[in-house]
Amino acid sequence: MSELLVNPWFLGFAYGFPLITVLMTVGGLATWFERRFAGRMQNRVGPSFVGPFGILQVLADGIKMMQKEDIVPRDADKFLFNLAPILPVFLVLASAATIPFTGYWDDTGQWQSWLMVADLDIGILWVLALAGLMVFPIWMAGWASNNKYTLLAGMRGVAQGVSYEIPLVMAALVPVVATGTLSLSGIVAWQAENGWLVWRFPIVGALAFILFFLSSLAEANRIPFDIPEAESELIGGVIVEYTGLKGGMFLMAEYMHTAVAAALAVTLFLGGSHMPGLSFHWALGPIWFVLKSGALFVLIYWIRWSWFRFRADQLMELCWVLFVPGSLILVMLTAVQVWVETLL
Amino acid sequence: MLLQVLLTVAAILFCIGIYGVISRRNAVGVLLSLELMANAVNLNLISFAMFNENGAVGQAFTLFAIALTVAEVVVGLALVVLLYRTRHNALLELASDLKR
Amino acid sequence: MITPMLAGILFLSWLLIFCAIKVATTKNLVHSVFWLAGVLLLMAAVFVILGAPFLAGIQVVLYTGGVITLMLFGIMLTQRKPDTQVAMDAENRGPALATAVGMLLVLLTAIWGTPELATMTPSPQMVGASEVGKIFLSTQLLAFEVLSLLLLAAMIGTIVLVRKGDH
Amino acid sequence: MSPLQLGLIAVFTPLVVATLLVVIRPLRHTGKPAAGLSILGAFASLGASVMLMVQSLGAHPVDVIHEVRWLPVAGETLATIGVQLDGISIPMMLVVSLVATCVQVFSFEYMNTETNEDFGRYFTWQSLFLFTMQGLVIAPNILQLFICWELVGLCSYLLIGFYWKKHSAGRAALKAFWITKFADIGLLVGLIAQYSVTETFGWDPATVTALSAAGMINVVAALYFFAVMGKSAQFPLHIWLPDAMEGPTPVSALLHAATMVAAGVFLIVRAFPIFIAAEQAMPVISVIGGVTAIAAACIAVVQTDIKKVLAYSTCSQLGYMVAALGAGSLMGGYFHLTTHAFFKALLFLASGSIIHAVHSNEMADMGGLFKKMKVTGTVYIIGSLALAGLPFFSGFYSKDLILETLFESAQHNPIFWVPFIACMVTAGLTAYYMGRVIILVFFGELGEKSSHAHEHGFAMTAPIVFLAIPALFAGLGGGQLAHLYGVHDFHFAVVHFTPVGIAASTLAFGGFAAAYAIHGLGMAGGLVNSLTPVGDFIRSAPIDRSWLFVYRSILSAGAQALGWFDRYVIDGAINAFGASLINTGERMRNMQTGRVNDYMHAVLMGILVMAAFSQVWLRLGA
Repeated sequence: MSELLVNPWFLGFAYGFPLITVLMTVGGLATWFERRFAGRMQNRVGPSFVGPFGILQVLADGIKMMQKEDIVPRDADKFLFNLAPILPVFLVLASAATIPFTGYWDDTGQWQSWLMVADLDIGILWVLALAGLMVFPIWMAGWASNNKYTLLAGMRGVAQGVSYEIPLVMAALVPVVATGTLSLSGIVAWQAENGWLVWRFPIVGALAFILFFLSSLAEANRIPFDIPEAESELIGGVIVEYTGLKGGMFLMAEYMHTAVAAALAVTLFLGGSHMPGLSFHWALGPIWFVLKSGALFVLIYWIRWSWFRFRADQLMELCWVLFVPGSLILVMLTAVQVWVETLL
Repeated sequence: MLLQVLLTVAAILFCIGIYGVISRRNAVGVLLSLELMANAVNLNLISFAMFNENGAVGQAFTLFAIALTVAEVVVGLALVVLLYRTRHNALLELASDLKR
Repeated sequence: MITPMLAGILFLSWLLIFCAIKVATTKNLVHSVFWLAGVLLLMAAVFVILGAPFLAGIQVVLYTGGVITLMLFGIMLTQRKPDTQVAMDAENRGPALATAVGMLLVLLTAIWGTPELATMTPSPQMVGASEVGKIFLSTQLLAFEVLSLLLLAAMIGTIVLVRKGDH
Repeated sequence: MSPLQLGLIAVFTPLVVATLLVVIRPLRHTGKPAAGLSILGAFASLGASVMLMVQSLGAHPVDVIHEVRWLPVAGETLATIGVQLDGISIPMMLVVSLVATCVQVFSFEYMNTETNEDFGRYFTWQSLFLFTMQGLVIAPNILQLFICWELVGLCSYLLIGFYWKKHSAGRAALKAFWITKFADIGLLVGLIAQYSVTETFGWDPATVTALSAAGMINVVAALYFFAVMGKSAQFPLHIWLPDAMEGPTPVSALLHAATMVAAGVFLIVRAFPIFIAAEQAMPVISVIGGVTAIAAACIAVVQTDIKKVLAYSTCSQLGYMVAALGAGSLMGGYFHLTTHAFFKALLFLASGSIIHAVHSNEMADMGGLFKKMKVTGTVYIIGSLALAGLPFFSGFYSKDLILETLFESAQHNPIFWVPFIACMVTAGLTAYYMGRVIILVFFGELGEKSSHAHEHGFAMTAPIVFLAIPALFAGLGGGQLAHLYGVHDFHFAVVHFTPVGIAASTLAFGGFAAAYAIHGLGMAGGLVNSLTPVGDFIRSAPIDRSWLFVYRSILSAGAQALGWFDRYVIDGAINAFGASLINTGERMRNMQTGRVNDYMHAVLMGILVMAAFSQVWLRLGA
């Protein structure tokens, strides 16, 4: 039994399917949650008729979506047009595969991260690589729809994606430099043993966390970085031409992306499933993990409904003038602190 | 056997790249085929590295090669953009001023 | 003898070659780019099988994430939609094919005519990021620094090339 | 400190200073601080040289050779560079650094009307000059000597052309540069000849033996001497020296006393083993020296420019040295080189002081200056007496030695009568023209420009007063110098009377008397006037003109012939070749489609051919 539990293939399959289910469900529930949340913030009710607290609204919406006609524009590039909605879901799920959802102190006092589909040695590289691929579906959808609005949105999306990937990678390098490992489980274990990175590296860690978080928002095209959508100018961004299930998959992927971004930020900077003093059993791990990433998730929606949207040029300026040099400086400062600590 | 298979695959990729480089009219298309060739070279490099005691050095050099290719693509695309600006198209036969 | 490794590589090889042919021959340039993305990802998979996961990650980040995105940018900036179909040059195809096949023949002669290659076996260990990193900062430091200089030069050169107002 | 360290300090301190001044522009442009730095460097060099001299006069004479490999060729070493500190180089180092220090201190005040930039530039070249000359002196082989030799030439070019905005100064600098370069061809060819025969650049006995065995010794010595003729301004290559007066006067002092022209004589001294073995070349050298001595003295007699008198006087004295060396007397030539350095530097600096006071070079503008400038006048007269070789001044001992040597040589080889007689006559002429200068400048009526003249500040008087000491007494060190040079058959006596010495002294007194009679008392004015055409004839202009004639008739004719050959034969061939290229290009241009794909195709086909060839070659060859 124990042998089976540490077999990566078994874990991958035994855990992969539930993970996909859970993430899909989270993606669905997130729509309901957001509408309720937004309702509260705007002093209205939100969906409340279907099911208890309107929670079955998700189901109703899903059924409605599936019934819609699947329209492909006449001049569209059909191959890419159909490929575009599938990719983001796939990429988001794949990047969730390396996140350890729980962990515990074993008998020898070592932290053991557990419950992940694949414990890659290069986990962080994997996640960042997939984040880099996230611009593809945006571009595909924008180009393939053969619509000037989607094309503009696609260009903006790609520009924003490649730009914010740099501070994202740099900010993610801070934990790598600090912990000396590329593996996500290793980073969590280090944080469990040495303290969470937000305060273990006093100001640098917190700033890196903020940078990572904001860059993730930009990668996930969330407000205040949702220029590619920009309902007011681009009538909804690259998904304008998508109907029914395909459009739904885009939206779904976006919600899941948000959730995964929150989970990643927690993993890298907030100690993952570790909670000081309360991590004596592995079954407690998911609770802390969900609590922490849930808080970030809520924060994202909070920002979304209370913040405004940047203009495209302001967005790029923020990235290249503040984020990129800032993140570079942060990496250097981290290296300096690591070096100083080796001296002490 | 394994190494020979790898090298053969690399050779085939390289030759497909050659075909593309010669026959593409579009500058971006030529760059794409060049990428194919570069990747074939990388595959060769990494194959030899992995059949050798000193795999890490081979990997390091593959990384160098990747970085070089990236630099090449960046400059190449800048040239394509320049070509487009002056000729309003990216077809390579438009850039034949030296013949005149 | 077919080992799992060989089987995996053979399987990936067919996909690789298929994608590569698509890259070089597809009429639609945009599709060509995505076929190239396929080639690069498959190549990363081959790297993983060969025991170089770090390199595979870099391959995806730099090539697929960076180069392909750049290519897409290049297409967006320089192509009008109808132009993407004008990709091949009819009168050149025959000679191009001849050269490519000739080169392939020579290479195959070299590869399969060298018996030493057949007996070589892969060394078993995986090479992770830390070993490569150590090499960068020890024996290959000069090359590393020169490379960084080259990248800087490429960056500056690109900016100079595409800067507006000079033309 | 060890001798080697001292030697390196003496050589490299000026280099460090010069490098700093060259590289750090703002420092150079500060003027006075830059000059101060340069003077400090010169003093450091001087101090090290003095300590070396003291050490080598002690119980254990310094004899150090330290060489480092240079130009390694296929495992062997083509050459070495290094330091040779012995009795030959150390006195010269002392002389060079002493004169250079005095000149730099003097210049500090003399040049103070320049802008800060020019001031800094001047001292930069001064420091560089000191370094190159010291490097030449310590050279352990002819290759290093040659390198420093050329650098010395460069530095003198820079300093002669210091007032480069003045057309004549630029011309003079170029003339000096080209004529010495022309002569340096001899040194270069000689070097190559020596190396090809002996595979060494040294002057050790083994090398000399090898050269003699190959029958090349006379050729090599003659080639080296050709360079010496240029550098040390021997007849007929002396024509650059008077023009070099275009430089600032302290530069003339440096050039004439210790650096540029001394380098030539020093080459003979340094490579004396080679020269002494060249038995056929030596008399020629001596004769050329004697001819130079008398010809330059004749010219000096009629000069009206105070500096030009001294310039020709230098020429003449260098002729003495060369004549002595040609007669095989190392002691005579080298001794005179050192004493001459002191009094000639003194004379130039003092005349610089005078020029600075009256703002003119012409002796006609001067007169009666002794009352105005007592210190300068006194030291000038001391220097003149030393130059004229009056008994018990430093010049007396060295010049006497030369004359006696020549007289002795003439007993064995009658050809030496030529230099001997020339030098005897020159002794009288020297006294005459120096006496003329003294009388015209310091006595008689006040010239119109000299009425406002006055003595200068400390920086200008101190060096000349200081230089007067060795000008008076350096001759007394003859014994020690002989010991240092390794000349053992020389017996020094403070008071000695030989027929030749008495004759020379008598001639010198006679010269002064004649000068006083002609210029002081105004006697025989007609005689002098009748001599003017002769003076005009032997002045440098005809020689310049003959050089020009040679240049125009021979070189120009040759050049025209070559020009015709170049224009019609070579150009024609090249044009034909070019036309055929164009023709071929016209036919081949159709290969160039202008399409990138085709070019790439060509490249790849090339690679294919190479790869295929390698495979075929590999498989068929193996």
